[in-house]
Amino acid sequence: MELLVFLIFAFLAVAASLVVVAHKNPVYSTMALVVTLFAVAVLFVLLGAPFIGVLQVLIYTGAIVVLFLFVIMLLNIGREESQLAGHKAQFFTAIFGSVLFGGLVILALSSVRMGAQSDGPSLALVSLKGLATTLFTEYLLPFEIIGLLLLVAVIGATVAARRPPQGEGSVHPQKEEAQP
Amino acid sequence: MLDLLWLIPVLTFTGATLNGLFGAKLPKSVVTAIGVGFPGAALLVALGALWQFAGTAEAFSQTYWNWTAGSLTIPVAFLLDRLSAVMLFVVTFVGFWIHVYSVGYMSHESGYWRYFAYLNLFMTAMLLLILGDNYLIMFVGWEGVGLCSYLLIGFYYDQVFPPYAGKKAFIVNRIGDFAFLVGMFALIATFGSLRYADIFPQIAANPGLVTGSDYAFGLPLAGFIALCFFVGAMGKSAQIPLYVWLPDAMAGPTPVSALIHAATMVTAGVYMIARTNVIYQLAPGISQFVAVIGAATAIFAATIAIAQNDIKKVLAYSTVSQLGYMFMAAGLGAYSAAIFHLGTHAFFKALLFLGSGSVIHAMGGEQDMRKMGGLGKHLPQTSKIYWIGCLAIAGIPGLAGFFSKDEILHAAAAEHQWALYAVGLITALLTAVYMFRSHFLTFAGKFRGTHEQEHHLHESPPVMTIPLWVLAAGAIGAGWIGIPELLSFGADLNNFHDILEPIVLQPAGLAVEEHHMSGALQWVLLLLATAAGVGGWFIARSIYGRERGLAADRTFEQRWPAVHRLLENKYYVDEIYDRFIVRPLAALSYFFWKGIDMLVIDGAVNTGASTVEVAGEVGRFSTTGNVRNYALYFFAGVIVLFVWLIL
Amino acid sequence: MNVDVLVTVVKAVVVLVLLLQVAPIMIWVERRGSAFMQDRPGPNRLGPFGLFQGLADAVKFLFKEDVTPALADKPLYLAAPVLALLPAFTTSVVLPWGPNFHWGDKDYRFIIADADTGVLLFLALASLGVYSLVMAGYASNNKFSLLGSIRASAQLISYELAMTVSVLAVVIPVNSFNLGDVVEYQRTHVWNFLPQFLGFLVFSVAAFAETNRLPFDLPEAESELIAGFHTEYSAMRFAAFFMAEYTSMAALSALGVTLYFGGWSLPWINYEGLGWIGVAIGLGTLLAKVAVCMFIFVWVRWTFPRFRYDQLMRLGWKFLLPVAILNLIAVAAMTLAGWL
Amino acid sequence: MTVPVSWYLMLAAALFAIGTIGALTRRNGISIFLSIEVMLNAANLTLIAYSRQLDSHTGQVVVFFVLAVAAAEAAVGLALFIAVFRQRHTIDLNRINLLRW
Repeated sequence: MELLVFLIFAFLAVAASLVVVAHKNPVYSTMALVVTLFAVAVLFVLLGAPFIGVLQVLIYTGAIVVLFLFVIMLLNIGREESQLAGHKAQFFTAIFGSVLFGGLVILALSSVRMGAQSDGPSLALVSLKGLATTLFTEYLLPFEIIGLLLLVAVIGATVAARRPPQGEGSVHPQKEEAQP
Repeated sequence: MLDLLWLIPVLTFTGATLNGLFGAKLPKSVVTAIGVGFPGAALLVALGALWQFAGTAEAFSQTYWNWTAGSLTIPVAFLLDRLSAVMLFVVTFVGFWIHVYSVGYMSHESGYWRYFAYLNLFMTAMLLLILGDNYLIMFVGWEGVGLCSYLLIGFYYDQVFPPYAGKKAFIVNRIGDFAFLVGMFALIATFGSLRYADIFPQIAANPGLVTGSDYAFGLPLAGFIALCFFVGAMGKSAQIPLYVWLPDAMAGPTPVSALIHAATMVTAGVYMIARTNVIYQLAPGISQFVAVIGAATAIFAATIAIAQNDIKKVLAYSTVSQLGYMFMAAGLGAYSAAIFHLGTHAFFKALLFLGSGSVIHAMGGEQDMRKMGGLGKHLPQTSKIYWIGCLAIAGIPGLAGFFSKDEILHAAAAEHQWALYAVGLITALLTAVYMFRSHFLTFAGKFRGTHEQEHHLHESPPVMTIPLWVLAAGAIGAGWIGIPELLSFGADLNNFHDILEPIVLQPAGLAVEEHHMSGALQWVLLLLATAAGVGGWFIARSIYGRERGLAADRTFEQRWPAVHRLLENKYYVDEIYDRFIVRPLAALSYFFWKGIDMLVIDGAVNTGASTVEVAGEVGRFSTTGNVRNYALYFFAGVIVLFVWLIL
Repeated sequence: MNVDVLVTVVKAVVVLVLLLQVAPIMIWVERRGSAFMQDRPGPNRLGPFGLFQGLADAVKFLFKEDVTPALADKPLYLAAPVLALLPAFTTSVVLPWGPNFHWGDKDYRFIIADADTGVLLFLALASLGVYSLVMAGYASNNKFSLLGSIRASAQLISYELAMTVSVLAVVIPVNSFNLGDVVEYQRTHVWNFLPQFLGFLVFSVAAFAETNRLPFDLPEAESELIAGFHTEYSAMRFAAFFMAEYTSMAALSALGVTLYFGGWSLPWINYEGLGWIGVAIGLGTLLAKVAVCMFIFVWVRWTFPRFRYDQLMRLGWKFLLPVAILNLIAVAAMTLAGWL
Repeated sequence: MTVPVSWYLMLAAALFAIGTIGALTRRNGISIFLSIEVMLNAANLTLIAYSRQLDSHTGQVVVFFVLAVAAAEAAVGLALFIAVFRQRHTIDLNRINLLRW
């Protein structure tokens, strides 16, 4: 059963990620990314991390990738892609390197056979309470720092994406100024 | 008051700071009040401390702070013992009166506040030098006085020569300072301390510590240190061969010459050798060397002084000569005599300089004696005072110089160093000759200057004459604390002879040689010394007295032109140094500049730079500006790392 | 065959059958309701009170021509309506539909997927709903559709935040994400809308936005964008969007009822003692509560005008989200104090 | 039939390699971002797999952090793309080469 689910979603993940990488249209890439993320989320559940799996769907697909789509559509990025000198070299080097890298890892992993336990993930691992305890005791400081990071990112994003002040975007301040 | 020892240099330093920072903005009266008031207060504190010290006569030491660097700890501490007490008195007393004198002498100068700031700073440094509890504090003061000397020699920085003379003084002094430093390092390496109280008793108790095997240059440790310190003293105290800066130092204001280049700073070398007496006693060869150098300097400078026409130059060479006397005494082991002469010399040489200053002041800056003459009429007080100074330095009985010089000659005789004695005696004669020559040329005869100068002649104001009279009293009376045994008529009136007894430590195993001379011999020597002084006066009088003026000099010049030229040009020593040291050094520097620095070092740097530049020119094509390429490089690096990790 | 699997299949079939009835019924309710509010008859020809109007509409949709615009992005265009149905139906797997029942020798919960992450899973699946809107709008290759899509993506993300935070506040005193536990908690305590009224307000407002219902129907705003993201759709594909909207309304209503109004439970009734009758009463209770909610959806739609886009964004980010966070903090504090 | 953890790791490696190819070969800024997300996910999968293997929550906690960082990265990165697009009307990275020699 686990093997079947694994094989299905592993195949789905690889296929979808290939589409992400290969498709000329960024919208398709994004949709394929959603599939990849969903498949990987299922694998997370298989590996005894249902909470992370759900979070992956909730945060990644539910928010982050939507943001990508939003920007793609806002900027209306089409298929146009430039062809510049030197791209071929970059292209083949990248493919060669990546395949070499992935191949090396897979080769290295195929020689070791680890984690062939007959039973599934332990109850303690799956338990949400255990994860929460680890997160809020051992990793409390990183957790707080991540919160701070998100705040900074929000501010940074707001500043970066803001129009120059004289644009039409700033209706409200002008309105306030207009009042005597 | 003894507890307030620290206050003495702090007071003068406060004066220097106030004047140095705010003097330019302050009115002249306030600058005067600060510049003279603080040394005056320092003098009062010093007198109080000395009074209390005289009561106990115990060496007094005060530690304020410990400077620690690794295993070496140097206390910032002051020491008041008999040696530094004498120096303290001389420095604060003579120093204060020269400050007072300066108020009058410098009243028309533009850098008035600057002058007093420097002078107070000099006092601070000099006090550090003599009050220091160890060699490092002494060295700080030693360098400080060097700095102030440089600043004050170059006081008239808008003229050409003074800054040059200042540089010369500073650079020549550095040679000596280097040797001094090396000596201190040797001390640290051996004893791990620079405190007098740590080192000297140790050496005195166990002379083998320093007289053992060779330390460097075939010398045992004692010899090495003594040589190093003496080279240091050579620079500071203007001994052959490093005396050349002192005559040039006369470019500074005359009170500076009196204070720094006659009374105090230049005697620091003598003080140091007296301080280090234990080591010198254990290095008899070096001591002998010191004595010989001292004697050679004495007669050498005296011969030059005879042919000088600049009144300050005469006094400068006289100072060099007298310093030679002191070193001769120190080299002979007569440290008390050296310090005695140091003290009396401070008085009468300061007096002479200030007197000459009074003359120069009256002459409107003219220093050439050939343009003077007959000033006795116009400057009666100065003339008298200068006369007293001449008598004192010439060793006329009853005045300070007689007693101290006699001590030195006595010491030479007692050690059976008859050659040195003879040199000393001749020098005494020459001293009397050139001093009285200067007096006759200046004050006697007819005026040889311009009418304008003659019209302008005036006696100095009281602010200048009062210090002169105070110093004159010292020049007369200072000697009476050390009346020779012979003249004491049974009573021991030579209070100075044993003054350094606690300081002069007797190294263990070194036999005390008591040279006792017969009374008759002593009488003969005493008379000889007196005769030298009086004879010098007669010779000078017969040549330059009355209305004769410069006639004799011209005759001498015509008869022995070569000798005259030799003397007038100071044996061409400066030219020799220039030819054999300065110019080769300059040439070597030029070579290092052009050859080593510009060609080799700059070349290496430039080669490196241009290599980098070329590499950058080539390498910049890797920065395509395309982020994706950079990502690829990054990824390639990751792969390399990965392969390296798993293989 | 495993009994557990059989039970799960039965539960799933029951829920699916129920949910499939929502859209036709709601078509009738919406039309008759709006007519009633606007003082006009509405559809009244087919059957009593026009009750069969839904059936007629379904038949009409099935037989209409399915038009695909020539310049549409075909795969996405075709996939979007199907994708719209997916979250609407899958979210219901974590909802409790009734009290526990006894089958064989085991007790079962009336939840299809009795997962620890319950409510989170609901939210996660619901958040996928935005893709169908975006895909539909983008694939139609129509500027109104595209604008609708852009609006939808921004709106759904914004209100999802407020909704999630208000839902988390419910979870705190319950100490579990499982919605069955939420109901059990409300059976022993007071219903959640009383202590968490602020959270309930935020949730209900966000629910309107999440389902693109008036006053938040900016993605389809017919007076501005014709029909927004589904302008180009017709026939059964259009019906799929229709169905997805009503089904997700029902699912969200069920979630709201479960979170704030005791779910399938009523106070003072011992469902466990009543056996299968209890299960039926529970299910009926839940459906009744959901029906009330659905009527409120309709009622609001025909009562309030539409928000402007910037007002929508301001309300979501500057009012609802802070209030939700405030509610979260208050609930956390009360829980710590032991009041909940 | 259970799956050995190393299979998950191999899958992660494959996903990572695919993501890398995309990140290095695509020219559209957004596409590169998407590829990077794939790489991040591969890394996450590895972490979760090791969490399972070591029976420890640490891996999951780290993935939690990675999710947060990815959110921040997306927010800032997309904001930057919008800003760049305003200036140059393209986010084709081949045309954004101000760093060129």
